[in-house]
Parts: sequence; C-alpha cells; structure tokens
Amino acid sequence: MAIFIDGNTRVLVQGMTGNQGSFHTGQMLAYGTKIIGGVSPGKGGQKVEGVPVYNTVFEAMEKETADASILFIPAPFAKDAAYEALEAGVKIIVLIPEHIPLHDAMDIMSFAKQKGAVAVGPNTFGLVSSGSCKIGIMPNRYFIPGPVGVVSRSGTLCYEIVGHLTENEIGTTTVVGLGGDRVVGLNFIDVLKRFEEDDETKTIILVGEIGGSSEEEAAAYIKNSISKPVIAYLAGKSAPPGKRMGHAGAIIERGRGTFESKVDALTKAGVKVAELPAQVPAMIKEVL
Amino acid sequence: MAIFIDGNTRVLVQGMTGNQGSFHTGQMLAYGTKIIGGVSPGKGGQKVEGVPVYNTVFEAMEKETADASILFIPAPFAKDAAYEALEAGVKIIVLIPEHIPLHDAMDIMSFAKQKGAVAVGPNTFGLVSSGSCKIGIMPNRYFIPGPVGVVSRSGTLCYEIVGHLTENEIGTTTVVGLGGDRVVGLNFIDVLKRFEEDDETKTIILVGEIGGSSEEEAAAYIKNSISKPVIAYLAGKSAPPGKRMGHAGAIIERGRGTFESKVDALTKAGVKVAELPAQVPAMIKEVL
Amino acid sequence: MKLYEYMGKELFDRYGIPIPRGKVVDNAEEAAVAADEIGDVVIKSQVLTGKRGKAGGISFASTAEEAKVEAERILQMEVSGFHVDKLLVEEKIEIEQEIYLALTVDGASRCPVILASLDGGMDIEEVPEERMVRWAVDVTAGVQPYVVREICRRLGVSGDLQKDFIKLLPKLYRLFREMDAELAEINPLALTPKGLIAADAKVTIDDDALYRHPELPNIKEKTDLELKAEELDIAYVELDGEIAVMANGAGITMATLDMVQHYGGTPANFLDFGGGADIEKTAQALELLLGTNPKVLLINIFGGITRCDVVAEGFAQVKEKKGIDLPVSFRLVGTNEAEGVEILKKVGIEAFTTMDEAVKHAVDLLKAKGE
Amino acid sequence: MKLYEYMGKELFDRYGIPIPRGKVVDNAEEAAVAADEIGDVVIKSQVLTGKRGKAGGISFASTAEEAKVEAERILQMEVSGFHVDKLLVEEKIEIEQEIYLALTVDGASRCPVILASLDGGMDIEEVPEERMVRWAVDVTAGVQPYVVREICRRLGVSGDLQKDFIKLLPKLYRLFREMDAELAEINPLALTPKGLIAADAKVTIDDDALYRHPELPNIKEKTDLELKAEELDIAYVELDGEIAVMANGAGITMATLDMVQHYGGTPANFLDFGGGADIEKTAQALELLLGTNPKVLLINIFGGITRCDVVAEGFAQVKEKKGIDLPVSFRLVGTNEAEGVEILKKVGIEAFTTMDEAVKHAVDLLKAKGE
Repeated sequence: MAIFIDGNTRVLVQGMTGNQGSFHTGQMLAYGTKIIGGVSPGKGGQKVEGVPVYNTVFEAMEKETADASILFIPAPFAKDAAYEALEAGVKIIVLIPEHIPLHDAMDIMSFAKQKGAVAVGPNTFGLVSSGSCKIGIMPNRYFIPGPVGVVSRSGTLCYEIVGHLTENEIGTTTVVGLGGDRVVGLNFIDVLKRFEEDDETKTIILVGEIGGSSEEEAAAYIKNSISKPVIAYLAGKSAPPGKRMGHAGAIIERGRGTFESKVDALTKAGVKVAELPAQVPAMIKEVL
Repeated sequence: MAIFIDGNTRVLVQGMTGNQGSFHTGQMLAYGTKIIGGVSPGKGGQKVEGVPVYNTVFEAMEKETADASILFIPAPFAKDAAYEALEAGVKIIVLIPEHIPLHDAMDIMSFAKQKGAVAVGPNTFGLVSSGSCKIGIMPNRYFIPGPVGVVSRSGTLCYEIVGHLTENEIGTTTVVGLGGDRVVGLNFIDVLKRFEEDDETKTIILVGEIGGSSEEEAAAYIKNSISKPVIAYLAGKSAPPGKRMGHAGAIIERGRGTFESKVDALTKAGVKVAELPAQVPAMIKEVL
Repeated sequence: MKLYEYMGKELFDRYGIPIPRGKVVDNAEEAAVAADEIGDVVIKSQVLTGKRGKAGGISFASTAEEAKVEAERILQMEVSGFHVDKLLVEEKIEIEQEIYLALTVDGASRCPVILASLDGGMDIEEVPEERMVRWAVDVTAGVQPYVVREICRRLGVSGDLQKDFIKLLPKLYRLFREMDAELAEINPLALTPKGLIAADAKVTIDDDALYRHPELPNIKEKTDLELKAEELDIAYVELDGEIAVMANGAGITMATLDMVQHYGGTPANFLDFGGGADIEKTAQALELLLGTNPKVLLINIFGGITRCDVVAEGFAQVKEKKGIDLPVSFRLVGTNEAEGVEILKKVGIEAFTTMDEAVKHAVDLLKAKGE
Repeated sequence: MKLYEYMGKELFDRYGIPIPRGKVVDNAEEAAVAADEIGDVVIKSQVLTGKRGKAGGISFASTAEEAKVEAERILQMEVSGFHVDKLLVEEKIEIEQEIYLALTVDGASRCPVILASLDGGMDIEEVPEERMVRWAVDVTAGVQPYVVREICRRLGVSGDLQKDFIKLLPKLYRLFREMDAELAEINPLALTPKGLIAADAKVTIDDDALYRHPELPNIKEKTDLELKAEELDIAYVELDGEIAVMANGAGITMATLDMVQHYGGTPANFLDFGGGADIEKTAQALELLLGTNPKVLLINIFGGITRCDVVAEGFAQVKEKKGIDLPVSFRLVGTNEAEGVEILKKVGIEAFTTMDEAVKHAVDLLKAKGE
C-alpha cells in the first residue's frame, strides 16, 4: 500500500515537451511511473521518451483515463492547465511550478474542491510512493520502499532527511511535498490522515518550517487523531523575524508561526522534534 | 416514505415577513410542515405565526440546523438569498419566485452543485410529501397520502391532475414541481430516479409541456431505468410554433421540443400519455 | 429582447470582437454618404427576423449612387412582416470561410453552451450533428484558453485560426454573461485575410434581466395588445380562433387550449394571468380580452394562491360596470371556491366545477352562435 | 510589493471606496498650497512602515503656514529607517469610530479572508479574538450582500452603517481580487457623519502577479544586493553574522543556517539559489555573496534537479577567473555527484558528503580565522 498514488496510477505530464517536462518524464519512467501520455498544445503527435504527446488533456483522456497529472507549465499559464486537467476529470494534480500568482492558486484550490480532486503544490517537488510511482522531481535513488511516511513543506530539506533514512536503510511508504507557497492544496492534516489509515505506514516524519500555522494545526490533529508515532524536524530556528503582512498577518497567525510556537505545539502533541536532520534516523529506529 | 422531504424535514422560510412569505408560512404550518425559522434581513426578533424570524440564514442555523429552505424573495435578490442558504449549509432550496434572471439561475445551479445541494425551481410551486411536509405554495387540501409520485413542469395544471386523483381517492407520495423556467435545478430524471427507489411510490405521473427536451430525455431514462408504470400528460398540443432562439435553439433541440416528438418518445418508452387531464385517474387505477 | 444586428455589433465592438467598418442610416442619402466613405459596401435591412437575404433585404453597392438606389428600395420593403426603418451600410469583406459560433443557454445542462461549426452560413440548421461542436461551460471556470483549444481540436482548427479563436471566444463569453444574453450568435463569423470578423450579430437579452441594463433601448416586437399585457405582467399571445381563453398558470392555460381544440373549438388567444391575481388585475385581464371581440369567453380557474372569490369579484365588477354581452363559460374551483361561486351567481353566471364541462360548454356556446 | 498609502488610496478611489480629499506633495510649498485649498489638514509621511504616527510622521495643520512648517519637518525625518520623500496632505475628517477592515489570504483555508472589527486603530493586534470577525470567502460566490449582512450581524452592526458596509466591502473585495493583492487593509476605516471613509490604506500586491499589472510603479524597499538577487531570481536576505551560506532550496537553506548557529557560528546571509541552476546562475550567486565580504563561505548542495557537476563547474569558474581567497566549506551530494566532486578537487576543494561535517568545518574555519 501507499497513499494517494501507487503502481496502478496512470499519469499525464502537462508540458511534456519542455526542458523540465521531458527530463522528468525520463526520470519518472526510470523510476517506474506509469506515464500514459503528455500534453503540449500544438505538439500533439510527437513522442517524448516513447510516450505519446497530445494537444489537450481531453484528447489524452479519450485514449486512456489518467488518474493524475503533473504540471511543468510556466506559472502564468498554470491555472489554465490545472483547470483543464480538473475539468477533464483528473483527480490528482501535481503543481510543480513556483511563482504561481496567489489568486490563481486560490482559484485552482476552489476548482479542485468543486471537482472532488486533490491538488498537490504549487511549488512542490511532488509525491512518491516508494518503489512504485513517482510524480515529482525528487532524485530517484533516495526513495526506497519501507515503513515510514514523510510529509514536508520543503523540497531539498526533505531529500536531506530521506537521504539520512536511506543511508540507514530505512525506506518510505509515500513521501509527499506539500509545496512552499502560502496557498497549497494539501496540508499536513490531509496527509497525516491518509498515513494513519495506511497499514504499511508504521511511523510518520513531518518536515516543517517557520511561518504560517499549519504545523500548529497539525499538532492539534495529531493529538486527537493520530495513533502512530510522529517525528518532526523544523527549519528556521535561527531565522530573523520575517516581514509581516500588515496587521492582518498577525491577526491571522495570533502568535503562531514562530519556531518556538511550532515546537511547543508539536511537543505537547507527543511529537518528538529533532534538532538536526541527521538525528532523525535514530529517532525513527527507536519507535519502529 | 416519500422523496426529498418528509415529516422530519426542518424548514426555513426566507422572506418570511413579506406578504407571500407570511401567508404561506401559515399554510405550510397548517399542512404540518416543521418550520423552524424565518429569515428577513432587518426583521430579526419578530415572529410570524409564532415562528421566530432571524436576520440571516447563518443566525437561524446557529439555533437549529435547517434541512431545507423556501424562498419568497423578489427575483433581483433571489440569487443572493439562495447563495446564503447554500453557503450556510442548507441542502434543499426551493425557489418560488419567477423572473429570476437566467444567468442568476445558472449561477445558483452551479453553486448548489458545488455545495452538494438540491435546488427546486425557480418558478416552481415547490414540493410536497403528502400528509407530512409541504414546502411550496400548492393548495393544501388536494395533497393526501397515497401511492402515486407526481412530477410536473407546471403548477396549476399539476393541481388540476392531482385534483382529479383526489376526487377519485387516489393519494400521492410526493409531488414535485420542477419549475417553469428554462434553467431549473431538478429535471424529470432526477425525480424519476428517486421515485424508482422509493418503496411507497407504486406508479408515477409525469406532467410535461412543449418546449425544451426534458420530456424526451425523461423518456430515454424511463426506458432504461424505470420499472414502475408511468402515466404522462402533456400540455401544448394546440400551441402554435413558439419563438425560436436564433439558430442555436434549433441546433440544441434538434427537432425535439414539439408535442409530437414528446408523445412519440414517451410512448416508445412504454409511457401511456393521457389526452385529457380527467383521463389520468382511470389510467392510474388500471396500473395500480 | 432581441437586438437589431447593428446593436449586437455595437456590443461586439465594445467587447473587442472584430466587426466590419459600417454605419447605421435611416435614409437613402445617408446610405450614399456612408458608401462614399467606405467603398464597396453591403446594405443590410435592420429587422428582427432571419431570412432577410432570401427576402431581398440585403444588397451590395460599389458606388454612392448604387447605394442610394438600393437603400431606397430596401427602405420600402417589408421583411417577414417587419417594416425596415434602418439600414446597416458596411464594408464588403472578403470571406474565405463562413464559421458558426454561438453562446446560448442549455436547459438540460443548466449552463451556457458554446456551439461552433466550420460550416457556418445560411443552412446552419442542416449541419449534421458531428460537424457541430458543443461545449457546456462550467460557469465557475468560464471560458479559459483550454476550453478554446479543446473546441478548436474538435473543429480541426489549429495555427493562426486557433489563436484568433482564443482571443475571440472569451470576449463573446464575457459579453454573454455580463450583458445577460440568452443568445449571442455570430453567423457567419467570417474568416478573412485579416482574421476573424463578425459578419452578423444575433444577440437576445434575457427579459428578466433587462433591469440590470438600463442603457439598452426598449425594442418592441409585439402587438399593442401584447404590449399592454406585458405591462400588466400577463402572458398573452394572439391566436386566430374564436373562443377567448383566460386561465391562471401557463400549463393549465395550454391544457385549456388543447381541450378547446379537442372538443372542436378554436382558441382566440392564450391568456395566463398568473398566480395570486387581485381584483384589479383580474378586471384588467378581462378587459384586455374583451377588447379583442371574441365570440365566446372561457374562464378556467383552479385556485391555489389565486383566490376564487377575488377572480369572481373582478369578473362581477367588469360585468356590472362595462357589461359583458358575449356568452361565458366559467370554471371555478379551489381556494375560497364557495364564496366565488356565490358572487358569480349574483351576476347570473353558473360556474362549472370541472374543466371538461366548462370547455365543452364553451364549444357548445360557440356552435350555438354559429347556427 | 507594498504600495504607499497614497497609491493604495488611488486604488480605493478607482474602485469607489470613499477616501478623504487630499493631495500628494514632495515639498513644503506644495503642502502649503494643498492646505490652503483643503482647510484643516493632516499631513502624513509616505513610508512603507507602520508606527509612523508614534514616530512623529503624522501631523495636523489648520493654515498654509502651519502646513509648510510641518511638511518641512517631516520631509527631513527618517521613519523606522525609511527616508520620507512624499507627503499626503488630506482633509482632516471627523471620526466617530475607528473600524478595522482587511482582506488577506488565509493559507489554512486556501481562500481570501475578511477581517473586521469595530475596535480599529493603532492597537488592532491587541483586539481580543471575539471582537474580530473573520470570514473565509468562497471565491466562486465572492462577496455577495449576504456575506456582508452576516459579517455585520456578527459585528453587531445594523441600519445605515450596514448599508454602507454592503456598498463598501464588495468593492474592496473586487480590488483585492482584480489587483492580485495579498493584503488590502483599511485601518482605520473611519465612521464619520458622512459615512465610512478609508482614513488609511495598506495594499500589498502579490509579487508573482505583478506582470499582470504593468500600470503599477516599481516600488523598491530592498538593499542593492537584495535587488540584484531578485533580478537573478535568487532568494537573498542579509543577516549580520560571519559565515556566508549558499544552498539550494528554502528549507535546506534555513536548516543550514540553523545548523551554523547550532555549532556556534553566525550566518551572514540567507541565499537560496533554487533548484535547477545552471553554471551562470551558480557563478552569479557566488559573486553576489563574495561581494559582501564574509569571513567563511559555506556551500550546501543536495542535488535533485540541481546537478552537482553544474554547481561545481560554476564554482570552479569563479575561483579560477576571479579568485576566491576566503576559506570554503563545500558539501556536495546528489545528481552527478562524482563528476562534481572531481571538478572541485581540481580547484583544490575537498567536498564533504554530509551537511553536518560541512557546517562543523565552516564553524571551525571561522574560529581558526578568529584566533
């Protein structure tokens, strides 16, 4: 098992013929991902790594229904592409691009909800169910099957931690990148819930950072609804106070958002918080 | 049983303090409908027929969750009121007003779908589960419990037919008015499906009229999915050809929409079509 | 409310949809001046009906003199019963292909629908289903570029024409939504060497939303009686039979007409004075009807919100004040039925309780009159 | 991008939100002229920071002469480190109550959120939770009148003030959406005898959407280095420590800073040159960093999309062409690691494979330098 995606997940690549799109199509295929088609308007009929390219998502879906789509689309056009996938019936969209306008992101999230779909990202490395399906841009070799579920707000830091696990021969069920933007489709709670339900996931790693209140919300959720052990690492302990969004930001955060507030909330929820990334594998071994 | 609503359905009346609103609050209460509150902005704190009036739907829902709301709201403000009910979590809204702008109706239908709610109307007499719950403006005395499900596009004509049933001591499970506008929330198929699933409904009356293609669509659905006997009456046999909506109307209807097309489609689906309203009771008796 | 072609094109222009250069005129001299300015022109009668081409209401001219002659001719025409008051004098455009593009409302899917075909032009209704692309628009998404790309793919359109579509279609959709249109149809949408140009415009505004568009003119395409009825918020359509029919509710009114025909009569009109009428409205509806000099009057009331006593009182007042000297067949049941029947009795009318009886009686009255 | 108060108010005005009469000036003479025209005025320094009132950056004047004196004084000020270039000279309004109203984005609910309180003014952050109404806006519904009615109910507002809110809030929402704002805050929204007036304006536009608003000016509130970094699409923040840090990815960069501190060092900056950098971008990021004269350079690369050989090559080129004469601690793992390590070796750098080692080494290098 795994969450969200597995070896049967049929994947579309939107923006397949671009540099990023074609490179990562190759990488995902190499990982074993079942890519059934690519979409690049005006490039229909081409092939990338042997995979057929279509002009529209609807055209691709006429040939074979896709379960998920990954978007390598420049930020200004990402909303259009995301809507296309959602209206065509794709139920998981993975939004790789950064710099998607905030209001576009809100629109995408609203439309995804309306269509009963899951949006991952934007500004995410994607997600991978280790050993069976990678829909993202993370380096293939660190993601080996095992009992740990990982959910992270940041990319490279997540690789760093999963890299430490791999060195210690600890594998992962699914690794989910929430994305680094202010408005993202999945939050910690959505993913924690799935890990709790997933039999193969024995323990969970939460990789967070300062800003926003999603770690605090996750802590409250863990306290009430998660029975599996959770280990956390949080970046930003040394960061200077960030720029505030007028008073409104402060009103919304209400004192949450700082490193201390997050560590405090998670600790109170029974989560062990690592001080350094390298400490995580030992902490995992303790609870496994 | 019955469909959509029953004796447990808690009903709000939006626009309760107006002429229509207060009159029909009395009528519905007299029928036995469980009205838990009314909403009239600026009139909060008043009572109508002993029922408390609130300023907003949210305020009403704080006191007691409503399952359904009926709107006696002038057409220009109906969209706002409908959205309010939908966002506040009401799952059945009954849109009595006529002359709601078409684009407002489309917006309401889209929003209702998004919220997983059912919109009845606009320009409907509402619906009634005989003997237990009336959410509408139909005269109380004709709607007595019995085994017949009725679904109608028009109001008075439906009363006429139900009146004939009542004279013949044939009662109804639920009578649903779809509404006379071009864009309405429920269509024949939605209601037929429910009647098919409802154990108490033994036979179904469909009251249609010329224009649009919903009777033809209903016919196709009946053929494939309805096992209970269906009797139909259609108005408009003698009507002159109506005004066309440019070519687009013709393209959409594709020859459907006429009296002949509807009778033909229904007959082929095994539906018996009455020539006069007064013939309906005898036809029902035959199949009951 | 249907808009004249030139008004539709004004809207197109406001929303950035390309239209031919042109001028609206109401006399031949102005037409000549316009032609002089523009060059080769097409002169189009501005009437609210199709088939003007076949009726001779569209003509071409290359000189001011020709334009004047043609304009004079067309201004004297009637096209399908409509008198021609205005002409649109437009540059003649070079059409490589006639495309059909429309936005309208699809009741079945409860949303706007785009209709598009590469086989535009006069015989669009004959275009086979598979040559006509339909797209139901999700109003929360609107018409984003992906929608247009997909429509283009289904049409088999790509390249520059697709780019033109991506520019044009969202504009037409915006117009359709913002102007509360029931229909925004371009036929033909002309593919010219300069790109897409709307060679015609059929725009219908939702009557129920006209209050949101006070800038629009009030265009009348109704008879005086129909206008009077509209004022009274009564649904009224003139027919050419002999029995005047008055009922409450569209469905039952239609059913009453059907029954009149079923029993061998002919209805003179369709009059639905709706639900919840008061005495005055009843009286006004009645007077409207009497003004048409029918042979027999048939009233069919099933009182729900409509109260029988109120309708009866309205009838009695008209009968007493103005007199009703034609035969009347009256059916009256429902809310406050007893009171209503009593009122009618006082003015000498015996009400029926069933529609069947009342209609049969009306037809009998008509036959009696004929003999 | 934060807008100056006067720019925010220009937007308010464009969207129909009432603002005080006023004029933007950049010298004392113009301030005097404005005061002469307007009467009793308030003179407000235009700086991109709060607390200007407490810092003396806001003043009142009743005559042109007073206005001139005050304007001169304020134009010489620095408010929280910002120099005052412009003043807004506005009519002094009669404030009966200070209301707080803002639209911003709520990450948790992934949608716009309205914040409203009747306890507006300077201490808004101290207002207790129950005195602050929050409303998450469903973007498909927008801010319809019912939303405002419900917010008013929760605020305890009715009557004329509610009517004013029903007019104002949908306009603020439209501005917020159409202008791609991250924040549109009015504090105070002044209740005056003439109704609601926006006495201040804090509007921040989403940087990622600035390309959609070419009409907006480019407002700089960054140091030259930060601007240069922005040009290169590099996330760069100056800090006041000694070890320059360069990493790929915001999370790992933060974690590197944390680790530097953990092992007793102090970071000189935050520099995240993102994923997938090419040789040139690597070199540019490096040059930027070297320009700040740090004591030790710490590079932490975990290659995913970023290729180790590319980063190493960028580093090698800078080292060979321009020279890097400070101590360097380099961690390099991931995609094409072997090739990268080889390239570094050639320019005399022995790369670490773990972040821990590299950070510890960097701190050791710093300590060695101090001794």
